[in-house]
Amino acid sequence: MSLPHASDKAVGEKRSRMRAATLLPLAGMAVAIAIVFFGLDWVGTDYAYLAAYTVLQFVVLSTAWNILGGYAGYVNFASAAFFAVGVYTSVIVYKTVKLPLIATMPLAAIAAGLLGLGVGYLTLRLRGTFFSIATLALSVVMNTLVVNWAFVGGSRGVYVLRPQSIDFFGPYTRYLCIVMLILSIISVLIARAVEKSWFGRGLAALKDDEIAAECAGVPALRLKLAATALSGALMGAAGAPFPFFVTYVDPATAFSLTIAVNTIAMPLIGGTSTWIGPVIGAVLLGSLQQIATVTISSALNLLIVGVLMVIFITLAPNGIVGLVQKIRERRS
Amino acid sequence: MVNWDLLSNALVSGVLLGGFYCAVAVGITIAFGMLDIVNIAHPAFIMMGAFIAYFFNTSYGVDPLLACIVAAPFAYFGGRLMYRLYYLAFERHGEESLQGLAFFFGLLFIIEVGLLLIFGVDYRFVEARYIGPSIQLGFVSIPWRLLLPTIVGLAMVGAVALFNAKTFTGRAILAVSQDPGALRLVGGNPVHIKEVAFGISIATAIVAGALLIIIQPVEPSIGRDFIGRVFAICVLGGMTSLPGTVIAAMLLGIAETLTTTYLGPSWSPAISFGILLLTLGVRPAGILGR
Amino acid sequence: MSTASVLSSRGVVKKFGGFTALTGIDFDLGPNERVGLIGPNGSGKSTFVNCLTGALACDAGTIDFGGTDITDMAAWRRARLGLARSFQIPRPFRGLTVRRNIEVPLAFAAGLSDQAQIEAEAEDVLARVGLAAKSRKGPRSLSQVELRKLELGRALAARPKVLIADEAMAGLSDSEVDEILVLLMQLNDSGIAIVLIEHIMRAVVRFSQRVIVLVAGAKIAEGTPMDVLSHPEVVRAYLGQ
Amino acid sequence: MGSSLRIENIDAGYGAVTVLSNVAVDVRDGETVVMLGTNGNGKSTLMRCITGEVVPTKGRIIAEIDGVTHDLAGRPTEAIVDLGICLVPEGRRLFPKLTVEENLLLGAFRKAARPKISDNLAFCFDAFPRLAERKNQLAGSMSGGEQQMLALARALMASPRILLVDEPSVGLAPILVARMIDKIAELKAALGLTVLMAEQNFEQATRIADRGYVLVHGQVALAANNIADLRESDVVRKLYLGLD
Repeated sequence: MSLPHASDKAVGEKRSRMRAATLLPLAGMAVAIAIVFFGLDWVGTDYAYLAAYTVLQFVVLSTAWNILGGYAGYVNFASAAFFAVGVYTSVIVYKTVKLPLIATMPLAAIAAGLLGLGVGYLTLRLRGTFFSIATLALSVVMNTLVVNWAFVGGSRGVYVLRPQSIDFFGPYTRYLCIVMLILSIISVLIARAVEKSWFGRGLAALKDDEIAAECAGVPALRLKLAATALSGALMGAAGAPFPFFVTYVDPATAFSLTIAVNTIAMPLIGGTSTWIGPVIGAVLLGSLQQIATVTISSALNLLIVGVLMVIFITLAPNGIVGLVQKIRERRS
Repeated sequence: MVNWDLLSNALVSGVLLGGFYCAVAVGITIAFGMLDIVNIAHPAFIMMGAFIAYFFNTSYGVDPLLACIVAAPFAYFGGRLMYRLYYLAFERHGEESLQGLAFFFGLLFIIEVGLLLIFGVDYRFVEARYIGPSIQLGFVSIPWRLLLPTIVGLAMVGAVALFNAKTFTGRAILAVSQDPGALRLVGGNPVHIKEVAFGISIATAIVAGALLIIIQPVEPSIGRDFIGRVFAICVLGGMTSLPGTVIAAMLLGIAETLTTTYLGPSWSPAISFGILLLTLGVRPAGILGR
Repeated sequence: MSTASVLSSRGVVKKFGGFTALTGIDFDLGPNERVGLIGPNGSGKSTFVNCLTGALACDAGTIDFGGTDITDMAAWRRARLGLARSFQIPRPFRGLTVRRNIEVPLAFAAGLSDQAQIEAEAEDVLARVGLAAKSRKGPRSLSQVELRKLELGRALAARPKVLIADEAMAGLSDSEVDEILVLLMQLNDSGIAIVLIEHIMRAVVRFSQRVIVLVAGAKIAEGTPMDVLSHPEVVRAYLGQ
Repeated sequence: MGSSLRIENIDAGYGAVTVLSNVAVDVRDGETVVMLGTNGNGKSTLMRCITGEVVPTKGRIIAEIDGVTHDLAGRPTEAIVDLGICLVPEGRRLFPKLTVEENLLLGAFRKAARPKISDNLAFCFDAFPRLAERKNQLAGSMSGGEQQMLALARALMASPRILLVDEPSVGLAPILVARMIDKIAELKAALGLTVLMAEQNFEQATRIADRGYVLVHGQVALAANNIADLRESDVVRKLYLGLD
């Protein structure tokens, strides 16, 4: 063993550095909360809340996607399906027991997490591409299920009545915004904790070399299953407030291609190796789209996302975070 | 009491649908099964074919199938170009799995939205002499609209099988993903071989598009319904086997028409997913996996 | 055979299609023993290692580790029991730093949970294999011999009872071979039984208490290095006489 | 009009690792030359340099095929095969999921071999009756010995002028090794080939060789002009059995 004194000092230094690293994102989030609370109130229009909600929803979705896609390298194309499981769990709860939203969200997360576990159990033993293909088909089958399920509105859709306002929070849209903000903070904290924990490092090891990881004692299948379930659960939670946000849901909006594409494009453009990448991607691309939807057509704006994504994965596979790192390395 | 009339009609149209699915899936059997390229944008190219047929049919009155057969060589070279790009950007660095998948997903999406911007969201259809009339065999009626795609689909698989069995390039296509280095050692260039094969794969998608729009009216987003189908057929058929592809396509066709007949058309998209998941979970090698 | 063996196999068979790579291998490794496993290329040495460590499933036979039947056990469970290996071609986790590479088996195979302890022990392992200076570097910046050391370090960090070193010295210079040999001897001194798979005979002779020879998937000889190398069948397999 | 190979003082390796240094080897028309050495001494790397899979960092490789001289430097593998220089690779490298016949037909991919494909196929089936019996079987389902025969036959389908054979004994039981070596000698005589063979089985390899080299640590430790010199050298015994 090395000298105890020296190592104690090193550990102490590390601890304080770690504390600083934890405080930084928390401070960032405090600023975000402040902006949403005061900034949006200052703008005061409903559209401001709508835009903020959509961007925050994408922060959750792309952060969730990245737990499996970025850390473990398994591409999930079914984000819309996991999201929709959350949406329809919420619809079912609304039509039956009418629990408050805060109680519905964990239920949605559990339902979507179980779905992830099931699909993962069947396909995660095989090559990663098979998992991806299975998720592609998963969206279709979930869509089919909902279309044929009259109780949740079938293909015609379902209306959800929401209160105009809610105690303490004011207008309901403002309340939804705050719920989504809290969920996005929770998601980012979870993603960050995963990344810094042995769970995340195990995922990183198996992403690099699954056999070598197993020989180092990493239970690859279990970790992948856990990541799939966790990632799916967060997506499901993101879907739960959606019916109240739009007040009318049909399969076309719940399984929207916009969700599937953005959820993959945002982490890839932001950078998949750290928790901050998906956040940057979601905020940047999400805001851009909010502006573009008003100024240009929505179809064209989706086309832009697609083209941006292809350009990034071809030319800058490590995303914006990777570009920044490269520039920093060159400077030093 | 079984309604034989209904059942036999369902079985016949299932087989006919299966023949069309051969055309849809043969390109994926080449790209995914033989070349190991997970081209999830394949259905988007099928939609492209459908709209090429639509455009030339409505604007110039050209037969939809003819339009796509003429377009196929262009698609072949387009496909070669696309593989070049894919190779240079991903495969060469061994980064094809995550990034390659996202690349094709992006392509799928760009094509779909592009078609949407050009042609809109309405269902489009074509006109041709064979759309409408049927052959009546006892109580089974066979519409030409379904028979022609079946014949063309089976012919396409036959042509690819013949090409692979009889030509040097074809045999190299079968070998290339098993050991690219060994292919070099017998004098073949794996990149060139994959380029040619991918070109063929895209060309088949364009022709399949014409068959699709002959069978039914189309709009850009229905392409996605075919993703599950093409991969289910490819995996169930044993990935590399063309006879396997035909059998799997027929099975899926029959399963879907039976579902449509007895449960209603809205359930049929889920069939392919069920087959896919079951195959992956139970026997990933498929029916005729070597 | 001896009941005291830490790792043993009985009748292990492995086929690849029509090609039989292992024809039924019986193998025993005593506690703290040093065994050399040799044989011409393609004789099935690496396949045998893969069967022992769980990277490949056997077609027949049984494998026992310290009294536990591990024949059908997943590779990661075997690693946690104390069976570690290094790979013939180094397979570092390229996305992690050198120290993180060492930390992965410490956290998973050895089951440590205290971060400070993991870090301290990782530095300790790196010092033992002579990579302390490279701790924060990425594996891409390592030389061939350093990659071999990282392989050994990662195996060592699993706190193994048995270490299987698969051609840990291939492609190294004479002095580098000696470096690795010294390292392996030290590990053995600390109580780890070691199976050395090697083509460099000089190293095998110096290292092994016992040598096992595989030819075409069958064990043809076993004994002290000198006995084995003068065994007529071994001479025939290597020289063809 | 002969076919010969001249390797002029090459250095080669993988990335930062140098495997071969200053290796010079000569194979004259119609000769069988053997490259001896245990594993890890660079025999396979030398073979891979000739086929263009590894690019030497120094030196030249010159081939003369039917009187025409070619510098092999920088040519891709398939272009070198096109010249008529064919390798039976270590570990066989067959296409396991193709049939025996499909493997053989792929062997004739080389342009110059295509017109002769039916003659060559008949020759191979004649030389290896076992392959004719099993022509519709998948290559991967055959035994090790049969696979080695197929690898050899596949190389012959290319109508090679210079045949490179890398470790034909890999994974074979001793009795099969002798048979394989005999077969190489027989085919070489029948087709008038120039052969360079890498092999660690000393006794078997020297049975059919005209001359030989011993590679130790990536360098030529011994270049013997006849087999007697090789046998008498103690370099070999030391290298193989580690006896000082």
